[in-house]
Amino acid sequence: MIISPAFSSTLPLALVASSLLPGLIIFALAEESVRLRTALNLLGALSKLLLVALMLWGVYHDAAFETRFELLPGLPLILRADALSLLFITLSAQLWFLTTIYAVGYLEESPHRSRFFGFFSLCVTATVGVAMAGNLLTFILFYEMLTLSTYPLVVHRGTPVARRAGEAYLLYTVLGGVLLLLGAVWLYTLTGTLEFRPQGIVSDLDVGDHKALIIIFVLLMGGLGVKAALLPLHGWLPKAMVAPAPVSALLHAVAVVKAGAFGIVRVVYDIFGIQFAATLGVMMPLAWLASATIIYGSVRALFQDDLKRRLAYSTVSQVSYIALGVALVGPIASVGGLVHLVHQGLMKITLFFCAGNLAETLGIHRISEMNGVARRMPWTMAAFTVASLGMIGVPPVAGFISKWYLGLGAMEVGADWVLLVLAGSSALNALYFLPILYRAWFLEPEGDWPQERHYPRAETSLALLIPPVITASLALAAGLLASVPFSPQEWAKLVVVREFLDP
Amino acid sequence: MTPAQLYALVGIGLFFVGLYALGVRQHLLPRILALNIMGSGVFVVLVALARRSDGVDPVPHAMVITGIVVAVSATALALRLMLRVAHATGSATLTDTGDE
Amino acid sequence: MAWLASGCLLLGGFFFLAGTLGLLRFPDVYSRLHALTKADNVGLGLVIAGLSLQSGSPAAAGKMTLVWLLVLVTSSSVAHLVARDSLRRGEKPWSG
Amino acid sequence: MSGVSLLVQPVWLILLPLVGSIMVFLLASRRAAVGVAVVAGNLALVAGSIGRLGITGPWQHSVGGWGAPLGIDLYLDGLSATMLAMTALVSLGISAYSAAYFSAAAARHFWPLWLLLLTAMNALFLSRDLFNLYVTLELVGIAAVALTAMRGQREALVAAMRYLLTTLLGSMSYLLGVALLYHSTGSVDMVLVGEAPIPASVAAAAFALMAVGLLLKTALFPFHFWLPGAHSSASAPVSAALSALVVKVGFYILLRLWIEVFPALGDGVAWLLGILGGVAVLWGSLQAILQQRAKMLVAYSTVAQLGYFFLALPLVAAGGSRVWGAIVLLVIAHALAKAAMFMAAGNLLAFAGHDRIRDLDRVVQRMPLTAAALGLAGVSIMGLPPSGGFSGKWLLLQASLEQGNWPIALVLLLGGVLAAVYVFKLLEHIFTSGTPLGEPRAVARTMEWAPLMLAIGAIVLGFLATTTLDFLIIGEPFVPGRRDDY
Amino acid sequence: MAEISGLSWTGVIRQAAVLGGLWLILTGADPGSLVVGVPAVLFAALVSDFRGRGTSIRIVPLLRFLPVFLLRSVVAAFDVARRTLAAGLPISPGLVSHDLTLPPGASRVVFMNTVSLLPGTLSATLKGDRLTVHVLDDGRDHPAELAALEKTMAGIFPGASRD
Amino acid sequence: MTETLLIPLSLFLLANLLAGLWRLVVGPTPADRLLTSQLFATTAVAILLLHAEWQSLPALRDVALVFALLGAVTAVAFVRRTSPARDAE
Amino acid sequence: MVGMTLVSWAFDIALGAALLWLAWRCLFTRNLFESVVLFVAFGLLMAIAWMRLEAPDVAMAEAAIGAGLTGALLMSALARLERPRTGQEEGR
Amino acid sequence: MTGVVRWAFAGLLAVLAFGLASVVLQIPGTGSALRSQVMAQLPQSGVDHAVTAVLLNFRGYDTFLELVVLLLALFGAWGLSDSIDEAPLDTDIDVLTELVAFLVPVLIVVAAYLLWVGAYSPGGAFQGGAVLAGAGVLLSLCDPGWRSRRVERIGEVLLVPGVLVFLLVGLASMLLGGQFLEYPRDMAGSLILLVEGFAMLSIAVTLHTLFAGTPRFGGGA
Repeated sequence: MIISPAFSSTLPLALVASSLLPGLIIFALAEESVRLRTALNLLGALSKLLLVALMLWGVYHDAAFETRFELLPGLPLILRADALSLLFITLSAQLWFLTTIYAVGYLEESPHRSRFFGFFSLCVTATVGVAMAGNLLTFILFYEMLTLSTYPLVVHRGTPVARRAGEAYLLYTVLGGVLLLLGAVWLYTLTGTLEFRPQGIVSDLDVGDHKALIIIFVLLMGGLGVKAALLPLHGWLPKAMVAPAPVSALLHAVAVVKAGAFGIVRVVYDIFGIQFAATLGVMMPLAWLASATIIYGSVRALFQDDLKRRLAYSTVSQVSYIALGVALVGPIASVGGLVHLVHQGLMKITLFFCAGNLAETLGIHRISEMNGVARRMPWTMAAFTVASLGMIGVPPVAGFISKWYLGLGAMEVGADWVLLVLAGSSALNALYFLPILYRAWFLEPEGDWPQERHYPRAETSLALLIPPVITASLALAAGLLASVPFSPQEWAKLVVVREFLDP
Repeated sequence: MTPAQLYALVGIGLFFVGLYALGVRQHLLPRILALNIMGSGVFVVLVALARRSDGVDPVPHAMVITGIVVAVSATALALRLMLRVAHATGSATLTDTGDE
Repeated sequence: MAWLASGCLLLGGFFFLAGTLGLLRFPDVYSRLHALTKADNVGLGLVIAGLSLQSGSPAAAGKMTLVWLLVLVTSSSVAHLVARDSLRRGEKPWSG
Repeated sequence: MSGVSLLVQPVWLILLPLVGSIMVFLLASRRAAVGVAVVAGNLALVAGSIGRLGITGPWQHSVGGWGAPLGIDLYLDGLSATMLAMTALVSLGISAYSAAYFSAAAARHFWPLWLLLLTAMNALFLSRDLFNLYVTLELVGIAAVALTAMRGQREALVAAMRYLLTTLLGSMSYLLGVALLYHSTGSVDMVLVGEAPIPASVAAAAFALMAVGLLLKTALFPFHFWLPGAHSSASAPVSAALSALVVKVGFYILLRLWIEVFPALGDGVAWLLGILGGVAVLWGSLQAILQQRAKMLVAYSTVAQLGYFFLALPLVAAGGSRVWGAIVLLVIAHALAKAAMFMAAGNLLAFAGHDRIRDLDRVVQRMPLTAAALGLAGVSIMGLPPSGGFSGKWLLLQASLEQGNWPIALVLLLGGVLAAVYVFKLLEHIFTSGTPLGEPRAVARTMEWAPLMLAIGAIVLGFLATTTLDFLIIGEPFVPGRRDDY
Repeated sequence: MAEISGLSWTGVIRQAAVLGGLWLILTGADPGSLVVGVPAVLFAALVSDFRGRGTSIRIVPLLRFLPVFLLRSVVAAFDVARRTLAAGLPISPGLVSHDLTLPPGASRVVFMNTVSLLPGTLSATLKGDRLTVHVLDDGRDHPAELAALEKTMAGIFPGASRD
Repeated sequence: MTETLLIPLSLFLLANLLAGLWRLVVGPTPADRLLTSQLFATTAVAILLLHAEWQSLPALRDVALVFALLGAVTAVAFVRRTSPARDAE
Repeated sequence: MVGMTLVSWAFDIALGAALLWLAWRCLFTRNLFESVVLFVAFGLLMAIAWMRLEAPDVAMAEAAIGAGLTGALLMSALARLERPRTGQEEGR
Repeated sequence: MTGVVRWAFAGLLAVLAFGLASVVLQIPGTGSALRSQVMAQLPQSGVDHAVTAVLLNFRGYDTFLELVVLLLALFGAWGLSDSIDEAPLDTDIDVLTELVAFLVPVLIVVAAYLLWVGAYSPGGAFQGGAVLAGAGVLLSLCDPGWRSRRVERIGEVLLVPGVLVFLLVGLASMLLGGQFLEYPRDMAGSLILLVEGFAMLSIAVTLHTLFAGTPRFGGGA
């Protein structure tokens, strides 16, 4: 397939613009112009999906999409689509589309919607930028933009709790940003480039610089670990639960934590090069840290009664699967980690959508209020169930695939202890998800729901119902059809083959 | 030592006397006068050193005349401002910082 | 001629001294005004006369005379104004 | 001399705002319209000069036709053109804002002074004659003081008085330094003075005097004592002009002196100023965090941001024009962002009738454009990408790490964190809801758009960093003595 | 002759003549200076006449008075010098009143200023027509001296007789 | 002969003038202080004229002229601006 | 001639000392009126100093400004300082 | 300021003063700085007096900006205009009014003289302007009413030409092919006189206004 250079260089820009421009226009819209705003949102989301499809096709056939612009002397801004970026972009494009629909329904008649959707679009823009960043500078640029555009979403409600959450979020992300910046600049002074390249850019440095490289690695991981909610840096995530449900969904499933996880993947693969990182001896500590986070998050989740908080700690735990998969330094484990990037997104967004539905329709926020809720909202709880089972790792839902590859990968590299981690984590997952399912399906409702609202056509508004159903189906499909071309698993394999195995 | 150098030293002295007063005095009028005296000190240095072995260099004279005009302009403005400050705060000092 | 000039200058200096002494010694502002207005103006006049004799340039002499005239007019007027001002302020003349 | 080349003479940059000032002074009405037109014309002239600079390289204009050292030379190179462009852009924003801000009675005082301030700054950036710089410094200082005092409130008067005493003291100190240099070298032309042999002790004393004078005007810690009061109590456009432009003037001269006249300055001086700059960054930021009023916060932020320019000085010896370029980039970014911030804060004040930060949560969100301006300007102040502030800090960070200069790197980073704290102390009030206290007053549209455009400018500068840096080195302003080639 | 208001050509010319003389003294009668001098002198004369201060003077009595004045000034100075240098400070000051016969205007002022320059007297204040004179030695016959001087003045200023 | 007198005389006048400072400092009334400044002006005129002759700088006579003219301005400002308009009693 | 030089030196030294003393006294006296008059006197002596430095132009400027106008300006300001009136507030 | 701090400050300043004094004594007294160049170019400058040549020609740009400083101080003072409290006019001010009436024409003539003499010896626009301003100050002092509306308006207009004529002359010299303020050699003398004349008027009016204030202007349009 031949793609003209002009086209190949404008496509990344178009991809960014497809959410940036609607976002900027939405800021300027009056609060009342609901239709125009929704139309713009959907138009942007759809056109992004279309562009992504185009790009997927192109990248699959080895086309290169790249835009460069000289930002600082010798340091260009690079937007480039490779297989790994597309894995992330595809996920976010789809989920943006669904979340938009969901948010339109969720935020009906609440104040400041123009502002909300504007930042929402910026947030997606930043995510796309993070995904397509062709060097660390570009990555940082969009990474910080992500911070800035999600902060307003976190504090959107404007309550004191929300503002405290926002402060915590900022504190963590700004400090993370500083670490990242320091690491990046230091790295640049050593290498003279920050471009993401297969096998990395540091392997031919002097041995004398290796100590510095280790510190840089720690700095970068510190910066990225904040958003990826790695163990000591996860504190902001549960607090950020005060945000509206679509935001939580976006934060936890797509944008923020994934940007961190994605960044870890990028740094390990394309800055250090995975083999070199292993020889530096930095991968095992990362694996341990990821494992610790997995267990810790699960344990904490166990003791939460607030549904969204339980889901939040679950996120802390699950995102570290990605880091773990990368840190194990084997192709199979890598596939597991990468595919979990997508799978966890699909599952977790479903869970948050459902939690939002419960809150919006029945006023339920806590697990102890969920007795018998499945009878009132069967579709919602069905989606919730699929996603929970996926989280636990029950086949054939997508989560199983991830854990399977992780386990295989761990054995391949001889890190058998990881199996224990996986098993323990799965057990804990089961411990904190199954009781919810049990309550919802098998216990009798305890009288009236806290704040029930009725909808004519279904158990809740269609805008709220359809997205979780779709994402649950996708999660199921990703597990069932794992071997079909363009499935997350196959694409992850493509990534690993291109970036990991090819010299 | 030449008379020119003597005057240059006097100029330095004036500069520092003014500086000390500027730092120590509270009332604005002496502070404004202090700046003027510092200015005179600088001008004296400028002109005193213009007396060279082969005659007087006119350029510093021109500079000093310019400087005097600038100084008188600034002084007039400063006095105006001092009056407004005194009327607004009731005292012609800066002890009331207005930083609250 | 030179002797005359020198004499004028010396006498002028003497009057300046007298004016200053008067300023320092006299008991109140009014009598000090006397000292200043009379002695210093005459002192200046004599100095100017001496200088005019000395320089021998009519232009310079004319200009200096002009200066003297101006000083004369202003200082006598100022003397009156200051005296009036002091009286208005209630400054009592010294007596005895 | 052809018509075109007659028009792109640098003197027009002085004459146009001067004539404009006299015009608005004599006019009975339409002062704002004329004023804005003059400032717009100034921008066009700067653009023309930049165009010529790009084609022919740097050039000079010997006023009176005598040439240095007897006469005075005006000189335009990449650095001065950049400063002129910064001034022209920011003052256009401020002018647009002022056109709506001032009542007719206040406009009568504001416009003549403001245009004279512009005249003075243009004259200053064009001059390379040490004594002429003294005159322009006085012009800038007096204009700035008069503008500060113009507001007439008690705090403004007291602050203006303190500012006046400080700036005059600074001028005196500077002039004494000039006197020493003139008598040691027989010239006041920067290049000639730089080339002449100066006894070491005289050079040291002259530099110390001039530097202290300029630092007083630039408000480097601990000479910043006058700044917060003056910058916070002046009316909004004036605060913007003071913080964005006027304080830069002293730094610009210091920079020129550093390069042209005292190229042999030891590391000690650089470190001394660097340490002061570092303390300024930290101290100013902490003070900003502690402030209860928005304008005070922004003013202390200026104290902090000024510190960066000096913080980087220990790097210039090894880093050369790259580090200078980064500093100038920060100067421009700060000018754009801080002007936007002060005008935005002025909008808050005008809208709410107060600028107490804790009561602002019912205000900011009513003015989305102002909030956006605050936010975008904040991005640059915090040094987040993409923005001029980020580009500058990146380059400085790079230079400090290359030279293994960790203390500077750490202050750079810590300053960014502290900046984030105080910026968000303001910004978080955008995201709350509630009804305003008291009766809010609507703010004119231009007063919202002007700061927003400047803030956007600060962001866009991040994308133009390379272009700016390339432009900046036309005529090699950062290489001592190079200006004689032209 | 002296006009209170309005422009009188004779007044202007007279003023211009005096100021022109001043100009010539200042410049040393450089003919090149007239470019500036003529307009300046005319302007100054106009300004002064606009303000209604033209006064005519008789030259002869003036010339006759001048040496007397100079001499008595010197006497006055000697008088002061004597008193300041004497050990006991021989002064006995006091205030003396004198009713003026000269009309308000230049003549009266010249008189008062002259009083201040002559021995032992200083015109201190004026209320209506009553001049208070401060004297250094209240033993002398000041009223007579003052009256005599006033008469001389009236001779010099022809417009200043009071009838 | 007269030549040699000029500079000692000006020194003498300067000393005279400085002696007058005593009155300026002790006052007691503002008028006394102002008087001293008038003494200064007159003496300074004399010194200037002496130096004009001695240093052969005729321009100093113009300076003296300016002194003589503008010395009055301060005094007039004093009586008009700081004094009471009417009698105190 | 040596005597002449000595006298000349004496003049310069006396003048310099007087200038410094006047400046000191002017700035540190508690009596504002005294300050002002001392400043005028300082201006007068400065003019003489300019004369000694062979700078008649500067002397003339100093005479006109330092001794004349500044004195009037200061007197006027001092008078108003002691008779305060509220100034009009304007602008914003 | 407490005693200790005061003494410390004084001590510090003393040390600095001694340091600076020793530096000043080291400046070589030889060499002629710019004197020789000024003297060499003096015949081209249009005037015979070196200081005036420097002020109005060689460094005329400084003087131009100095006029701007004056204008600026005036604008600034206007922004601060305060109600002026004149001492009420008393009835018997004969001596004062006569003194002023005597001095004003003399001051005008002397100012003009200083302007003219500036070309040959010390003097010039600034000194003349200051003397002329002295006349204005005297008038304001003895007769606050002299500044009628018309006089005020004239004064306002006269503030400007000092800068403006300077500027126009500078521009004209540019149009004639020179640099800004590069007077044609044969016209330099007359142009300088022209510039100085207007500068003197503006300086005088400005200084006087700075002294007297402008009550009307402060009130707004």
